[in-house]
Amino acid sequence: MDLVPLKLVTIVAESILEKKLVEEIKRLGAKGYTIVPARGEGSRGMRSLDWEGQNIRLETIVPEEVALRILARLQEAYFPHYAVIAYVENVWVVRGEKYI
Amino acid sequence: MDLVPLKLVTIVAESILEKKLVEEIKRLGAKGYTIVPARGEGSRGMRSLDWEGQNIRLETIVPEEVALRILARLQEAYFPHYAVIAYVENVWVVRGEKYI
Amino acid sequence: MDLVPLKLVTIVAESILEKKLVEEIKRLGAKGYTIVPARGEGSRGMRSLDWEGQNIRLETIVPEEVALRILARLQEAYFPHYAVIAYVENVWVVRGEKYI
Amino acid sequence: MDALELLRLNLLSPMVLAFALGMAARLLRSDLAFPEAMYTALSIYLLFAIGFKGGVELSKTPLTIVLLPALATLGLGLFRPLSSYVLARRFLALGRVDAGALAAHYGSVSAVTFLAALTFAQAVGHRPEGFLPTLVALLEVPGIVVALLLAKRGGGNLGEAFQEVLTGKSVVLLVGGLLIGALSGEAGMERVKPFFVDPFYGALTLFLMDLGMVAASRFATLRQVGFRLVLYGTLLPLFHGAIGVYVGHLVGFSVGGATVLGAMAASSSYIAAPAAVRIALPEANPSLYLAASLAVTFPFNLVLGIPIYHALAQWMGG
Amino acid sequence: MDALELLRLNLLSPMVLAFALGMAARLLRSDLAFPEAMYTALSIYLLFAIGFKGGVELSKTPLTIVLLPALATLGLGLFRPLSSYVLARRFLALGRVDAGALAAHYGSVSAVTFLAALTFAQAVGHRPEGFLPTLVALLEVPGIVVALLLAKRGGGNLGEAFQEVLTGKSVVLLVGGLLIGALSGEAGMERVKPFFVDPFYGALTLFLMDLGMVAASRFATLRQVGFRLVLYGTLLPLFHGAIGVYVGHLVGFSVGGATVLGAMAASSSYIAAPAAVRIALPEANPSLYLAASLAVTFPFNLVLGIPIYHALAQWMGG
Amino acid sequence: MDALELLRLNLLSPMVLAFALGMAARLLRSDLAFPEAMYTALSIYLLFAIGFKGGVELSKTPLTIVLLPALATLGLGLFRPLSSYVLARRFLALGRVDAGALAAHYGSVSAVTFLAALTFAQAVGHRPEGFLPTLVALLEVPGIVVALLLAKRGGGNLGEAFQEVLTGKSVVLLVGGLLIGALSGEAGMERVKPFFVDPFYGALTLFLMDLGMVAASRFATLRQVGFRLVLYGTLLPLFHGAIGVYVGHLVGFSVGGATVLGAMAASSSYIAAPAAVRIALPEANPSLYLAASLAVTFPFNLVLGIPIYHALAQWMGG
Ligand SMILES: Nc1ncnc2c1ncn2[C@@H]1O[C@H](COP(=O)(O)O)[C@@H](O)[C@H]1O
Ligand SMILES: Nc1ncnc2c1ncn2[C@@H]1O[C@H](COP(=O)(O)O)[C@@H](O)[C@H]1O
Ligand SMILES: Nc1ncnc2c1ncn2[C@@H]1O[C@H](COP(=O)(O)O)[C@@H](O)[C@H]1O
Ligand code: NA
Ligand code: NA
Ligand code: NA
Repeated sequence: MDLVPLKLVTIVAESILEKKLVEEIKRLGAKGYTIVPARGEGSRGMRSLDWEGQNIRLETIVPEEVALRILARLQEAYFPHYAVIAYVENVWVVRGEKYI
Repeated sequence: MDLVPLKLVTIVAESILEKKLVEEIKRLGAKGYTIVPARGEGSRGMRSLDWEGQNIRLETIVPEEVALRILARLQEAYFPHYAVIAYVENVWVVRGEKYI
Repeated sequence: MDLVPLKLVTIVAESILEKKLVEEIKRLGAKGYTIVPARGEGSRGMRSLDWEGQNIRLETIVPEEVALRILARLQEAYFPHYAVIAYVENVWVVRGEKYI
Repeated sequence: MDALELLRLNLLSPMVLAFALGMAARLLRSDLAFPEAMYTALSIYLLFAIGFKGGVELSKTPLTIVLLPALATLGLGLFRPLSSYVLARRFLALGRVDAGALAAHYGSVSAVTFLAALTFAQAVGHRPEGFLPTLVALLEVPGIVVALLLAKRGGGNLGEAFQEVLTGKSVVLLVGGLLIGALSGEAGMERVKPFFVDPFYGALTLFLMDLGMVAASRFATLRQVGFRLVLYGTLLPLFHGAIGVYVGHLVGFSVGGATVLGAMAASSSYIAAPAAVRIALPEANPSLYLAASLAVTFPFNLVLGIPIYHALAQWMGG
Repeated sequence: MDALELLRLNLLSPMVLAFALGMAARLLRSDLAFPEAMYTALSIYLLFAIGFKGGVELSKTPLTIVLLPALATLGLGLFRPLSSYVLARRFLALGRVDAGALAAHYGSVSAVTFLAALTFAQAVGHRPEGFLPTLVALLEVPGIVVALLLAKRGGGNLGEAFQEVLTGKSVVLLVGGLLIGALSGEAGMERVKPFFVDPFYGALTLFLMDLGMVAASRFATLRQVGFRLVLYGTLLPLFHGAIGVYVGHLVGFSVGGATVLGAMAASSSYIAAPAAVRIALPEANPSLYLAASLAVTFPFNLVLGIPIYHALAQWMGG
Repeated sequence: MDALELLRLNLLSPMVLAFALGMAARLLRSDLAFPEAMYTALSIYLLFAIGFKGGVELSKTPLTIVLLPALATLGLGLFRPLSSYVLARRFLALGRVDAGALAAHYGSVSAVTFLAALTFAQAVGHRPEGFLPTLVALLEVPGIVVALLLAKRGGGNLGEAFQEVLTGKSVVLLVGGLLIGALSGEAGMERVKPFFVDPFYGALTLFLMDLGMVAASRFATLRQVGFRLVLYGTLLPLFHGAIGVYVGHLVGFSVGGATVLGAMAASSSYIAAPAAVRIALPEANPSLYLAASLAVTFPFNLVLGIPIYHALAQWMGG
């Protein structure tokens, strides 16, 4: 079986950012993504199901350099003003060449 | 504390496959699984909340050999025709012996 | 870019425990968490959308010692009576110092 | 109408049939499933609407008329968990915790059984007392509290469970609806009747379809748990139902009212009680109480119990 | 009323306009979106309500009156997938699997098209036969099965797909609703009419708004798939619609009934069929059948088809 | 009716009481919560139904009658963000961005406040002009745009925010509903009245219960933000409300119509504005504008403001 080592970038952010974030990560080289609705709490207080809208949890499997580009872009353009966290981890992907 | 190193297999697939995938992974040795509804985009275009149904994101914690069996089965029987991605990573599980 | 290595603790549990679990992890040092609703099956049978309520999948990014404290507390107070699983993995977090 | 005719009338109501359809769908392994949000929305609507209608009626009823039935209902609320507990200990030979968990369910009340009984009584031509929903609210809480006290004598975080029951959503919606109905009265009712009253039984029909699916998915557990639990889940309601009808008779209810009070007394909770028990008695086995309450007692009351309590009420009252 | 007037009446109905609004919202890239649960809840409500109303009507109709139309509908259910399959092979030059997938869609039926036709016929002043929803249920299943047989001659897990279709939620709700309506009859209807009948067309209006959004998001694929598919998706319904009207005429339907049967025959499924096809024919290209069924045939029938079938019915029947 | 009686009537309406119940539930830490999908479904229903009813009325109103009120409303839409901005800069000493964010909220309109005022006016016995929902749509957009212009003089992606507002779901549903109502007229209304009109106030009652929960969860922030914001959130509506009533009087509205226009002018947005502001002015502090709009101004208008605007309208008009 061909398992390709890649990076999984996870971003938790205000759901209002969904459209923008998807455009950004595609522009930076992501070939796909998966989103689930989420709620949570962080330094900016509870983000519940109420009103301000909830969070989204966005995952994208990408090569390392794309991962770094995405994280850098987030840090620069989103962290200052929006409720966002982002982290990266190592995964091994079936047919991983599709995502490179 | 007993933390057992195991494999976490994550599968993102069309939700119509849920019943089949659950049967497959159990047959191949998984003792449990967790599913969350998801949406996403990949090589086969946007899979939104609309119509064709959404995606599911299925996670199962298994020993390495079960993980490999699951991934092989997916690659053989599901990747050709359905919108599916799958990857594996390392986790440390509390009371991990339950899942072996 | 400053990527800080931290631990990602994931807990899947009956949704009825949400309030309690959030209090516990905060008390033990977590600075934030993200929750998504989930369903699943394990040693205690199917936990579907029906009735008993569903599961939640709670994630929290924490330093290693907090991770260990959380897992120990779960093992002691929750595993005996409730449907719970918990595992930990390594992640690299943007602006990770916020979560320490 | 004779007994068979009444049974037929009950069995062929859209609500009972929808329950059966839900069970059939699950047994046929259909992919039919209600979204979680739809189930929750329906239950919010139903609980609030029951409370609201009861409140409007209450605003038209002199307090003196309500007082005696209310006290009698409280009495039922204290007695029923005790009998449920004792029967669970003796007849099922359960430990203190599991017996307490069962008692919390059979000490509380099922709003849907109440509604089914009300519909039945009205369809037969009775006019049950309008303030009955007030009694549902009164019967919901004390039974759970008494049962938890029985189970936890001497230990545990009872306060938390108590607070959990009192601020639980079913109590908040029922009691809140009652208050809103009582305060806004007929003038308020006029505005919201086409939403909370007219479509009510249709919404209930859909809800019962979902309940049927849930009940059917409990049948499997039932086989493991055994035949004695089935007996417990049918004899206890008959016993409580008879007492309820009798109490209704004593406090001067009409035949319709006594039927409904009987069904309430015979019913077992499956919203408030499970949530409270899961928090307060985590060691109790959920399969036990969910299967008994949902897969035995609820369908039994829906199909056979209600006509029986009606027959009893007619026999005592007529 | 003349033809133009009728077309205007159809185009300016809230339902057709809501469909257009949904399309406009998507084309304007609005953030308007129905939650998944709301879409599912609406479809559960609509399917069950159609079945239920049909069942109540059925309980008032002698079996002998229903028998001939039912047989004729079954005949349509066997013929339509064949013609769809042949046309897909010849005119679109598709392989066996893709042709089978299309045939499953055009062999089954769209409940919403049925409803739109019913509304149209009633608005024009006709009184279509009350048991027509029974025929929807009869037309839903066989077409899919025949089409899958055509595609899989000789291989595959057809049984699974068959079971998938029969226990699929649209069949369970339609047939279940029919049975419940037939068993509980007028007495049952009286209780739930304010929920399942009166608000029905409003709920349908919202549902069509959502359908409009879904259809618009299929337009993009349409361009890739090509013009021949658009022809297929309009000519085939015209052909099937004419046959349906004619069959309706033969079995003695009123002008309204023949119009509705024509629209049913002209419609293509987008609930039951896609689910069954995705499981049974995973190699088939979903873009093809979803675009044809949802972005071509459905709006075509909604806007132009129904008035045309009505004109045909009037011409034959008047 | 005297002022106290009117206040009582308003306070004891099911809608205001449901809002209070929602707040109580949150303050008691009840587990009551509406699913996200239910909240969204209710808001889709309410916005579309308002627009639709307004559109049907519009189809019966000569354009000349609507023209003057429409222009006056546009005037309000341009004035209100300016006064809100200036007051936020001077009285609250806020920076340009935060002041602009507040101005976008107090420059737009709250559909629910509009509805509450309409209900109140009707309950008191007035017959407010039927085309008022048209004015809601006119008041919704310009205020937000002006406010964003004020905040961003010289920089930023204003176009994106503008497009965000115009294609935002509340505008699409309101304006879309208006168009559909205007095009399908009374004939269309007849079919969907039991869904979009009759149950409307009941649905609104449930929605307000949810709003009460959301507002209560904003109280905590309120304490941090301070007393001046509470003053801002009550005095500004009084000022805008008085102007709105006066403008209504000038354009020849009935007492009921002037009351409702006053309430509209006094209201602040909490659907369209927050979404637009979060995108266009991410540096603005959401706690500030959400607390002011939702936890101060909305309840103030609901409970005290509307009867006050009514008294004003009566005083001017009577
Ligand atoms: N330590 C954490 N672990 C997991 N999720 C977090 C953590 N901190 C914040 N989050 C998520 O990120 C969102 C925004 O966080 P913040 O910007 O810190 O308010 C929160 O609503 C949570 O969903
Ligand atoms: N690179 C990726 N990262 C995360 N999720 C992905 C990625 N590519 C595809 N997916 C998910 O897998 C589903 C099927 O992908 P595909 O088969 O490529 O269309 C998509 O709808 C996404 O939810
Ligand atoms: N091996 C597994 N992999 C992923 N999730 C699991 C696994 N086992 C259990 N779970 C999840 O944990 C919940 C409780 O498990 P249990 O206590 O074993 O019944 C289940 O409902 C699943 O959601
Ligand atoms: Na209950
Ligand atoms: Na279909
Ligand atoms: Na708004």
